[in-house]
Amino acid sequence: MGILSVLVFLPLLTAFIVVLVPEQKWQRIRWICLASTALHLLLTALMTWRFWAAAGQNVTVDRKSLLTEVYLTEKFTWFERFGVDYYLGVDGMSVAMMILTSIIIFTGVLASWEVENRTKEFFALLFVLVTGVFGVFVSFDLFLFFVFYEVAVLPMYLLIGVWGTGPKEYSAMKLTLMLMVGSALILAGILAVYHYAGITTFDLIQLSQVQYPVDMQTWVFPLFFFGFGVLGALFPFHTWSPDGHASAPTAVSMLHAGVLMKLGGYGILRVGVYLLPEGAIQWALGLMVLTTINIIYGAFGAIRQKDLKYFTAYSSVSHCGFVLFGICTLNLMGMKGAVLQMFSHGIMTGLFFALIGMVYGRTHTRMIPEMGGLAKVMPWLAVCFYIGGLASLGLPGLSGFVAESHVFLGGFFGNQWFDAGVTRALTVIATMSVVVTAVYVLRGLAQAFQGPIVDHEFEHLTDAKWFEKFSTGTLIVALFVVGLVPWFLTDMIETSVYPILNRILQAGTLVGSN
Amino acid sequence: MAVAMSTVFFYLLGALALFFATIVVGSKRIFRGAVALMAVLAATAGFYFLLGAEFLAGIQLLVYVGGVVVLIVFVVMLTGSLGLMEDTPSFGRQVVAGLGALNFFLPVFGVLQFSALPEISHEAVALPGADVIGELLLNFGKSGYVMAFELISVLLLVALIGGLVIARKGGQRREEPT
Amino acid sequence: MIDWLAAHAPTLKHWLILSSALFAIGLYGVLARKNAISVLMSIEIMLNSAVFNLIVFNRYIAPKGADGQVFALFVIAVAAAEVVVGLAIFVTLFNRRKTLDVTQVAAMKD
Amino acid sequence: MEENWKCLSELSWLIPGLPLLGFVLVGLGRRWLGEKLSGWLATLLVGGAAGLAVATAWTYFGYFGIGGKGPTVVAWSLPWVSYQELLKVSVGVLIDPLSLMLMVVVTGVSTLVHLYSLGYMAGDSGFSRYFAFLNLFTFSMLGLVIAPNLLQMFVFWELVGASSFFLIGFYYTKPSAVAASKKAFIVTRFADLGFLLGILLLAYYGFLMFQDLDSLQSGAYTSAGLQVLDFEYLTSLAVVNRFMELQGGTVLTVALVLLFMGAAGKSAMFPLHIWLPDAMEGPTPVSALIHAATMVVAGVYLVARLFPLFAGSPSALELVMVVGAFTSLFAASIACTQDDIKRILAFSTLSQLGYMMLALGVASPAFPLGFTASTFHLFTHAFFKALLFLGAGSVIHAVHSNNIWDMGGLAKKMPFTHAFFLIATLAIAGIPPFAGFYSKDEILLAALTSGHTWVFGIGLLVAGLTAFYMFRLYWVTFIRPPSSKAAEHAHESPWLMIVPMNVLAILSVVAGWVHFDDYVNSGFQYMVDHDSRVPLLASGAAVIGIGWSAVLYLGQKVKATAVARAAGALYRLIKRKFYVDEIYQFVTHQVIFRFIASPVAWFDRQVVDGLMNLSAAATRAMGVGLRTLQTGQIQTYSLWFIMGGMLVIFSIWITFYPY
Repeated sequence: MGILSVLVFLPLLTAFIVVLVPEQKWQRIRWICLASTALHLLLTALMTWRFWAAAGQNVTVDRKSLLTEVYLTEKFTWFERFGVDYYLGVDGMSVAMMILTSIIIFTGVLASWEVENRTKEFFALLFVLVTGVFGVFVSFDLFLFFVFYEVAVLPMYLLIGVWGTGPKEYSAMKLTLMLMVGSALILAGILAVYHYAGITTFDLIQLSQVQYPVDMQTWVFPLFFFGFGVLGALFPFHTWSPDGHASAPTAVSMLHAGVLMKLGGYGILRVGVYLLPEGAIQWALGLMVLTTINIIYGAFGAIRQKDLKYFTAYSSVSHCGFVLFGICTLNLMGMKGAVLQMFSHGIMTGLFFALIGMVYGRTHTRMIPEMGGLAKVMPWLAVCFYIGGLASLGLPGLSGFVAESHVFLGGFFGNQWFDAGVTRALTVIATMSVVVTAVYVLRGLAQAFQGPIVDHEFEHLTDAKWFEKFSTGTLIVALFVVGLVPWFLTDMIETSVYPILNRILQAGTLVGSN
Repeated sequence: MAVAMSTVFFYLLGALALFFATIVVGSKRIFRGAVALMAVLAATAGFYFLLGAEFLAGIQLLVYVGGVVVLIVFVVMLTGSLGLMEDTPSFGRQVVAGLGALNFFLPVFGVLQFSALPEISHEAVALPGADVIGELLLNFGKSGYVMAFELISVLLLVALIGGLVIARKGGQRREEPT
Repeated sequence: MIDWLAAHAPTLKHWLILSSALFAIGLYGVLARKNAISVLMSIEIMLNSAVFNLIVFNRYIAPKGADGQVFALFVIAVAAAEVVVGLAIFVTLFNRRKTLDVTQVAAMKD
Repeated sequence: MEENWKCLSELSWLIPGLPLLGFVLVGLGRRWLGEKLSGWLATLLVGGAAGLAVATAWTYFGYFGIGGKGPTVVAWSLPWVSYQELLKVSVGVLIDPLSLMLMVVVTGVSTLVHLYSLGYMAGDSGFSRYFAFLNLFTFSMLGLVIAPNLLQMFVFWELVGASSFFLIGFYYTKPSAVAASKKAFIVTRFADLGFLLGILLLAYYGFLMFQDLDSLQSGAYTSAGLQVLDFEYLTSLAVVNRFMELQGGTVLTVALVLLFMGAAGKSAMFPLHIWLPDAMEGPTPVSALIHAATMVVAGVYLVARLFPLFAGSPSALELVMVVGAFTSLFAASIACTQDDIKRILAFSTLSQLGYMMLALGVASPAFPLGFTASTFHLFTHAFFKALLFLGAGSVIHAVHSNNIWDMGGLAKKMPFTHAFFLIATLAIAGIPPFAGFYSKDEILLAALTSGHTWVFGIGLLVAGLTAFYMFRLYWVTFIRPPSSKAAEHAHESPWLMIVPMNVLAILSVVAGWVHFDDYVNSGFQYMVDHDSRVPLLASGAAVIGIGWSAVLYLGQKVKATAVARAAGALYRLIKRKFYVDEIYQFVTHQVIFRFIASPVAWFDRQVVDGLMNLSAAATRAMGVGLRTLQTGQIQTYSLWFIMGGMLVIFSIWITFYPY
């Protein structure tokens, strides 16, 4: 039982323990959960350290490698006949994502400190979800990957349907159905890869050694891209996201927007682009147009939103567009930026949803026009909101800028297969979103927090409590750390992006530049 | 002679069985149906005799006629359906059910008509009796059924207990959510 | 007369047709009847015809063995168990709903 | 000397570091420190930075000598982001005369503004918050000034924008302040888009040519560890030459125009100037710091910093010149009609910034005087404009109104303020021997000698207009009889506000006496023949302006209203600031929000989501249709079962029947 298995199954164990706690002692549950997530955070730190200890030595070797170097591996045969293994491992990208997940779930537990309705079931499901998310990030066996992927997606239905607000059943159903359609595409893709590889294994690394026929790559790559893209809020399959996020309870929104949506980008990069580089080269330019629409469209969509959650959800669509856009550039900076943006957006949007939950818990409204002047009564929350907002509009020093500048540079530099004029034009359009983001963030926040207090009932509201401060504080520290010392993440991510990049380059020489 | 007798009995019992079976499914009175069912089952026991499976015939009489039907009659009484006149099923229902039954019967009949079935002597043969059956049931070997036998006994036990649990009055813990 | 009868002794086909006819009648009952007990009795007829088949095959295909009879025994035992449980359910059902009309009981619909 | 220099250059990171420390300490510990202490702590830390900056400048010039173009030293650097090979960006401290000059100005003015604020903001509920933001701003501005590469500049450029956003919106319960801060941020953000795109262009082409150039220079760039975005690389002669060849210089021109868009946004050049007048909603010392001395000159600084590149593209320089000249005239004309004291100063700032841009625009490798003139004017302007704002703050503090027509007669009530304000007014009007005269003179000279006679003409006109509106302000505020109760009962501000003004007043006089060219120059060789007509014309224009304003505003009856009435529509046009704000309002709200954002939101809900829901509804309808089969009755199910089962069996039998 290696550290990765522990990390994956610790949440599941927590879920079991939570289920065993008697109903009346529900206050105990949150302490158990907090302890578990804190332990999880520590273990993740330990894991990161061990990863660096192992990976730090051959960073330079990795640059030319076609093969993703997997560390801390655990491999057991599961179904020998089909070549399914229980194969866990990490590379730089997954470590980054795991750190993100650990932080988000830790703060998420704090943010849902006051869930009183069926606490037990809530936390149990939440932790099952976390197991799924974690599993996806560490599995290097496609079958296992898919299993965890489903585990991550399904509890969402219950979490939103039971603990949500507003038209929760509708949102939950919509979300689940759309994600299921995505899963179906992914499954088809995985089976196609399995079939064409003909080596009876689901091992991702071994599968990556196979030269797939170009025709097959041409039709399988979109399966992966759109399948994962649904989860990554790809236009026009993003519509589940505003409704889903708006209806979900705080911790679920945090986890969903913060981590689960990242599975989309992660999957495209890890499975789609890595296994099918030629397909990626053929499709990426067209998809880049779609993702540019994503970015701009989400930003403009956010301007007109009145509900804070819809507002954040649309901004998420825009920001997740950067992830997909970065991937579509098919170069080092773009893909690195995509992963960075996943991390950055995860933290940022986690912060936003946590804050929205806290504000909603006080004002009992999420409508921006009904707020106003809240900075006077809840300075802490207002400051946090502003920091989050500034990160979201890409202020340097916070994480958003590092990621976005990577993506912009990546898009502008383009690659040798695509027409430079087109990629550049798309990048220019994408950069416009920076302004639009500033417009909607500032408008929204100014209306909600600045100006005179609109509703006199708000005058005696209280500021954040200790656990809320702790939760938001942690996220803000993370935002700053990524913004100020990004090399901590970029170096890690770079090691895992190089093999993908090298495979694309190799495939590119086979395809011939067009 | 014996062959001729079996022919006679076959048609006689067959007619009886079919007749009573139609009563079972067609009679308005449930009690009458139960009695007709007894007749059908008894006729079947007769068939077994004709086929030379005397042991099975005995079992049939014991378990079905003596057990199941009696049980049904009990339940009929328990539920106060003794004199109950069941509504005649609507014409549509009868037609649909008839079509369903015909849908089964006609293909099977056709298949049997057009299949070349093995022709085996019509001489009356005595099938292996209770001794062989008993040995088979308790045989641990490859051709034995001891496992299934055990499972069946467990099943019966479960059914017994389950029947008790379901039917007992105190079992109504929660109100029916109607 | 006797010869004629002997010449028309029931063959495997006849037995099978008889049993399937019984089965069809039982099926009609299952589909048509509304009273749960009647349905159960129809099911008994169907089961019975199935047992019947087993014996017929034992007699005509493998008269040396007793496997068909053993199977038949099993089916009878299972049928008995089924009747017990089914009837217990009917009793409970009757106690709750005061009816045994299966068309009134449609909890599976929603 | 060398040891001093070594030591100071190693400590140079402290110059921005101290204000950052102040921000962190005051920002996090303001409850704990208390108001007084946090204010003084912030002031002291910035003061320390100022001392350090002055000391560094002193030793720099002492060590490297004056007269020529001082060397560029990257005194300290730390790797920050590595995008890819050759695009590794580090955070560092670049020391050269230009950055030193601005460092001194920024820290100096910032310290004085801090001091002044201790008096001005006393009793405000957000006292420590104010100082935290002030420190943050100082830090960001210093980070911008010392940036050794374009990206660091952009980073701090944004931070400056953000911190000014907080400072303008300091009175966050006041809707107009909130709107102004939003406007300032969004307008500059829009301009920064150009900056960003310019960086992308320079990065891309700089990256492409790095290898070739490096081999030409026999590996000099690589061995120096230069990265593509470093100023040292971008402004090196080989790179500039290569850029000039690249596609006939189009790439360079486009990139520079984009960069200039960023510069114009921060420096509030037409048509991106609209945020600056509104930004006066912030506390007045903030205006003195941000909108006079520091942030707004960032655009000028950017162009000056990249001057070797700009020198490679005459059309880009031409744009700089035209925009600068137009803005200076445009803003000066508006300033003549405004009634709000701070807005007058704001438009005057716009006009002076246009002046600096104009000077940069007329500069070229052959006539580089404009470069020095521009930076010189930047230097002097910082002092007297800060002084003007602080003086205005002092007045507002006393009168509690921004409208100049509420004031009057303050010369007797507030003698110190009056004296300092007069000095600053004379300086900005360009009367010798005050600082403004020298720098303005140099700008006009540069325009004339480089052959841009019409620019010279505009410059002269603006000089006259400047003197006119500044003295209009002066007459109405200080000399005319008091026109309100508050003005009658006004009294002098506390010493904490007087002292900084005093310092600035001295600087406003003496700053012009420096022979600036010895310290800051573009490095291009040139000869200048001093034309004695220029100073005469310039001061003549100023005197005419002063005289005219005295005629119009000093009499018993204000004759200006008659003039205004006579001008009619033209006056209204100018008074309404040429309706630029209204146009923007129309474009943003009526066009962008109504015709893009709202339709997008509608489209998303109705069309995209509608399609999704339609497919869901179709599935659902199918489900409902199938649901009628689900009667919940076992008999129906068994019927289906039998039918299906028979179908299967029968088809199997048909298939496998051995005919």
